[in-house]
Amino acid sequence: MADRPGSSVIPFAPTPGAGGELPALALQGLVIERGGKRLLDGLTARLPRSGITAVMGPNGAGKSLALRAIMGLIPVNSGAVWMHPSVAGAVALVFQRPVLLRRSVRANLAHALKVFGVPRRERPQRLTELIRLGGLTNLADRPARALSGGEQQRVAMVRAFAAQPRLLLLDEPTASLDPQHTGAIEWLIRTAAEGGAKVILVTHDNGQAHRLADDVLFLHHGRALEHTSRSRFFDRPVSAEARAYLAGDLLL
Amino acid sequence: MADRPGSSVIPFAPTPGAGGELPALALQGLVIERGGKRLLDGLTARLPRSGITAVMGPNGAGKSLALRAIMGLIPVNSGAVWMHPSVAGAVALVFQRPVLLRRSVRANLAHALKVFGVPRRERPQRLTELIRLGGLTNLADRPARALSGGEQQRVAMVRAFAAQPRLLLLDEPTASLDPQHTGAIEWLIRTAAEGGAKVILVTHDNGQAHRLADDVLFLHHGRALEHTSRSRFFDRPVSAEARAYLAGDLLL
Amino acid sequence: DSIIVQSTTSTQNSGLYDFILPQFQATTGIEARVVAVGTGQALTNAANCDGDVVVVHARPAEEEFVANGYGTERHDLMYNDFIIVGPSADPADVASAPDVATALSRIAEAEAPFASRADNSGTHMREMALWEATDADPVAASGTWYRETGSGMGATLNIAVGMDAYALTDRGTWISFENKGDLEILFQGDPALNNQYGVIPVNPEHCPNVRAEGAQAFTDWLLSDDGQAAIAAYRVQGEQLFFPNAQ
Amino acid sequence: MDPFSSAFVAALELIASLDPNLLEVIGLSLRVSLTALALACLIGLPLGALLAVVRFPGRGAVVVLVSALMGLPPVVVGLVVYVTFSASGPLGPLQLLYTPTVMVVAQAILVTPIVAALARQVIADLNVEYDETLRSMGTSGRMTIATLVWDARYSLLTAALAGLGRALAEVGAVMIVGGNINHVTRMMTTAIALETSRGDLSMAMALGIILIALTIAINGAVMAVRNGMERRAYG
Amino acid sequence: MDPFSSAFVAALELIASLDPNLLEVIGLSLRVSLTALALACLIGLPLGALLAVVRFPGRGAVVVLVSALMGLPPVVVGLVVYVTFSASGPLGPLQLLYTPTVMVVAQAILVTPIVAALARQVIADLNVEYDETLRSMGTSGRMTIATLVWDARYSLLTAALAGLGRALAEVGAVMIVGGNINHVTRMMTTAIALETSRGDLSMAMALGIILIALTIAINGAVMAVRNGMERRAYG
Ligand SMILES: Nc1ncnc2c1ncn2[C@@H]1O[C@H](COP(=O)(O)OP(=O)(O)OP(=O)(O)O)[C@@H](O)[C@H]1O
Ligand SMILES: Nc1ncnc2c1ncn2[C@@H]1O[C@H](COP(=O)(O)OP(=O)(O)OP(=O)(O)O)[C@@H](O)[C@H]1O
Ligand SMILES: [Mg+2]
Ligand SMILES: [Mg+2]
Repeated sequence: MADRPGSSVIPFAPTPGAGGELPALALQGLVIERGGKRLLDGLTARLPRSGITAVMGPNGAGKSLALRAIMGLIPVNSGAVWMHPSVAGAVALVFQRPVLLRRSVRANLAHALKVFGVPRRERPQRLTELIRLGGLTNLADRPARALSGGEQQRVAMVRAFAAQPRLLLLDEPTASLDPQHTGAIEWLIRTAAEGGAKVILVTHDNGQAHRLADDVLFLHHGRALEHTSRSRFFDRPVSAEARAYLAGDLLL
Repeated sequence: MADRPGSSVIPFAPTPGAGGELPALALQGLVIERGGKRLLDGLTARLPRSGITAVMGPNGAGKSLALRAIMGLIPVNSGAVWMHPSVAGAVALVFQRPVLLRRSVRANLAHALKVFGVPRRERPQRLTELIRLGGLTNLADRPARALSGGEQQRVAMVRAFAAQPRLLLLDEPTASLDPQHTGAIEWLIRTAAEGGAKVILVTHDNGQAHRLADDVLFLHHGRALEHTSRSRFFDRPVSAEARAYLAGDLLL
Repeated sequence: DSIIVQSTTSTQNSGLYDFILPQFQATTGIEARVVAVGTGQALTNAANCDGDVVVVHARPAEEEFVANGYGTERHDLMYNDFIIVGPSADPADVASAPDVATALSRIAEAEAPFASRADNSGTHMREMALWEATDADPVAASGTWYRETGSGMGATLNIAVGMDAYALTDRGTWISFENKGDLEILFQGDPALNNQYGVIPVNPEHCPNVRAEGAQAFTDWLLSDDGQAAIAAYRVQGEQLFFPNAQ
Repeated sequence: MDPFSSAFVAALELIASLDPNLLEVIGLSLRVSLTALALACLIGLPLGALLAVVRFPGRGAVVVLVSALMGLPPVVVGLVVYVTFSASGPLGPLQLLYTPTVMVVAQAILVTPIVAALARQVIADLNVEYDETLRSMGTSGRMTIATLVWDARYSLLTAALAGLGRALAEVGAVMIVGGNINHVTRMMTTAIALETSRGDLSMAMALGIILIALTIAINGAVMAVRNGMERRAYG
Repeated sequence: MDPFSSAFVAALELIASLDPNLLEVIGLSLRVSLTALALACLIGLPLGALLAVVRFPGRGAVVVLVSALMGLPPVVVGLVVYVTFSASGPLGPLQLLYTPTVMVVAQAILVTPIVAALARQVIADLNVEYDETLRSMGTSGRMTIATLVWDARYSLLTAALAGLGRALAEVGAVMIVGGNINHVTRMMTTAIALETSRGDLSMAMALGIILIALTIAINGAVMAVRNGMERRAYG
């Protein structure tokens, strides 16, 4: 509670990039320390106004932390987050390990619609739409927490869509999905991006990044080591760490 | 509590298979119903004595339920589970969404060693070994539940190894791992199988099944539709459902 | 060496024991531990052998206690008197009543609030005996003007203060009571209001565990000139609370 | 016959006789304690949720205070309420002293911190899981509290039952503010205290047995309803 | 001066004077209630964990019973303990009536169901998460309970504090079994009851204020230690 997403944004003015365009999101030297360890270590990045940005990097690189810092869910020790006015206030995050309420699938989605301020009379129709979108028709009246791993992930995904977000933060949204549902969710993500929403997609699936991403932000030990177009990242990575990551070497 | 794994095994005698070999595990018409739905619908299978069996199938097919039924964690409405005497009592399960105790990584593993009855003086050495095995050296003193998704999955994985299991049930153990750690964990799995442990591996990753599996059990709507060697499964699937699954079509 | 005294509350609440027991201990070396409860509970506890000596004020009950073989012998110890307290406005005009029966009758007629302990304590038993001598049937009016508090003397007085009610109380409790509020003594002096305290050692034949020697020493000391003088010397706000009358 | 058996026999006789006095006393006990509990939940559940969820300066101190007030001595609460509602007190003009209403007030004061402190813990434990999800959705404070209270409702029942137990068993406060007046403010516990001071221990224990039986019946009914609902919800 | 201010002044004076009588009474209160709480935790925590974890026939009934016994009336407990330890009762030969020991027994009886019922809820809630993991590891019953109690320890503190509150505030039971004997079994609450019946309401409230202050101090200390430990553990 307390801080709404975006409310902890510290106003710093990012300089316009190429073509005078302001970024969708700018991170300025984010530092998060816990127990004497620097978990985010001066993370700086400017994410383009539109399209899908893949965030990649080894386990523990700080990908999930960065998303939570962007949402204002965890206090940062220093640094700032800036959001483009067109996205601030319409941000949704799908967690790596989604938490569903102790209610039916339908009630979870209805709750989200209510929280997101959808007028009462529009809700039934939106609800039906969301259920269809997630392929949840047969599951709608099940207790949400009794669903299978992949089913829960789909519920969390469409719950985020209930907010009609302009900035969508997705933390490995297809990690437990079967290939069919992965395809369906990737279609949803692409559609959202084509509809103008900015998408930030954390993934370990190189194939997925290949299929979806416009640009790739590579994190390592809490820093952005590389931020470049998809094709450049996969074909000609600059940093030794990214090369090693893509080569599948252990980076411990 | 109450039932130890394997204790709910209903004695039915599986007939020896080809070459007179008894299976590692036999499932006989497992049925699980909840809220009027058949979640497992007469699941029958005989898993060979050794090697790695991949369990595949769409979200909600019943893969995780089957593993939990094998462990005796959930009551079945009918059917029976038989385990080869050489594995019964040495079974470990890594859950799809592992639950770590509210303690440090080290304390989690120490707790497991204690639970598994490792003599007190052997524990320090085994502990060091497990920490190394999971690549957890730098994380050993962190609170386990503050770890990243992939780090938690690795802790859960080596925790299962603390039991020195003869039958290892793995539910999407690399779903949130980066490619490097996926490689490391796959190496662990292969080593365990080569050491004589029977491995049952639920995965949505066709590549992983290709790399690791000896045979593939394909589940759909709570039934085993296909059980065959890896190469046959990927090259010449028999059932329409498996063909559709591999083709990436939606099966809703 | 110690003994347990099962006692009525008025003697404890008035501070009498705090005054005389140190003298008793100095003389005999025995520590007297006082459990102050209602007369009914005191006698029950003692009958259960959970006390060595009893100090109460309900003669019929005391005699029955001895007759049942629970106590060895009952002795008159001291007395004071009961009084009727009530709101200073005195709506039932109790103050001018010639005797206690009239006083109570006026309260009943005026249906003025009256707080009764209704707990089978010595005070309550006396109150019932006094009502007997009138035409009123207060218990039938219970819940209206007649309020059966089912509480100890102090609690009942607190209630009387809270609801501007009349109440019958012993003088010792009243003098030492600190929450008098608007209440004052409205009627006193009728011989029927005499309040006699007795002391009874518990019978060792009934209760083998009883510390009979200590109990006897306590009884003897209370009845002795020293004990009687100590009781007479106890004052609150200059007033004597208890009048020794051991035979 | 030993005292326990005679108390049991007395309890059975009392129940069998359907003594109207007994029914009156039971009725008042239930009415006062359930009303007090309802009030306590109305205040305590949101308060507990608030303390679990909202960070504000001095929150730690309030948590300690509420937790400590679980140990409010009934007699002290009784006295404070007595002084407040007595004719010479600030609320004297309401003339509520020695009425069931003021007994409800006293018990609500006693029970509210219990409900609030226990609810805080239950909801804080649930919020460890829900916190980031609800915050990421931009859930309002009011909605956060409503969501947590609703999803923790089965666990919160235990907090409410603890409060009910305290209210039904409590004697010190209602004795002082109610006065244990026969037919007006006599409850089970004050009746038990009275029988005790009269030395009628069997009767006191008999009433105690009836009160405990009543409490068990209420708890059993609540648990049965709860289990039924939980089963339906998680079918 | 109104009664509240005069009570406050009296409380301050009492504290300032460091009255040895007062210290004695406070000491006994702490000694009896903390010992009773320790006993109650020793029995109640494992019992609560057992009820949360182990399925056995009649478990539902036991859960209802324990939950209902949170509402044990102190006076009834006092009576039952009195009858048991009375010279004519089964444990009379121990000669413990009117000693602090028997007061501990009475309070432990009162507090154990509170600790057990609240612990059951806390541990059941945690076990929803831990159950399958622990069972899949073949964890023994004893180890399961130890694991759950340890991992729920911060939440269980609230259960213990609820029990402590009840013990420190309780008067009905200790009055009957302890007898409120000056210098022997007089505790804070029985002293308050005595001052109340003497009509010295200021003194009663002053003692009440001191008792509440004491309870707040204990709760504050416990919470401070707990927060410190929690911070160190999750640093
Ligand atoms: N509250 C915390 N206290 C201590 N360490 C933490 C905390 N939260 C996260 N960490 C650590 O910060 C690092 C980054 O965590 P994060 O979850 O962002 O990783 P990630 O890049 O998302 O990894 P994965 O691919 O495994 O999900 C990890 O090493 C993790 O252990
Ligand atoms: N306790 C339960 N009550 C009701 N339905 C349940 C329960 N547990 C599981 N299910 C349902 O049973 C089906 C099979 O679940 P299971 O977790 O085994 O799927 P899975 O094959 O592991 O899928 P995934 O690939 O998503 O992990 C799902 O549709 C799920 O919703
Ligand atoms: Mg992550
Ligand atoms: Mg699964």
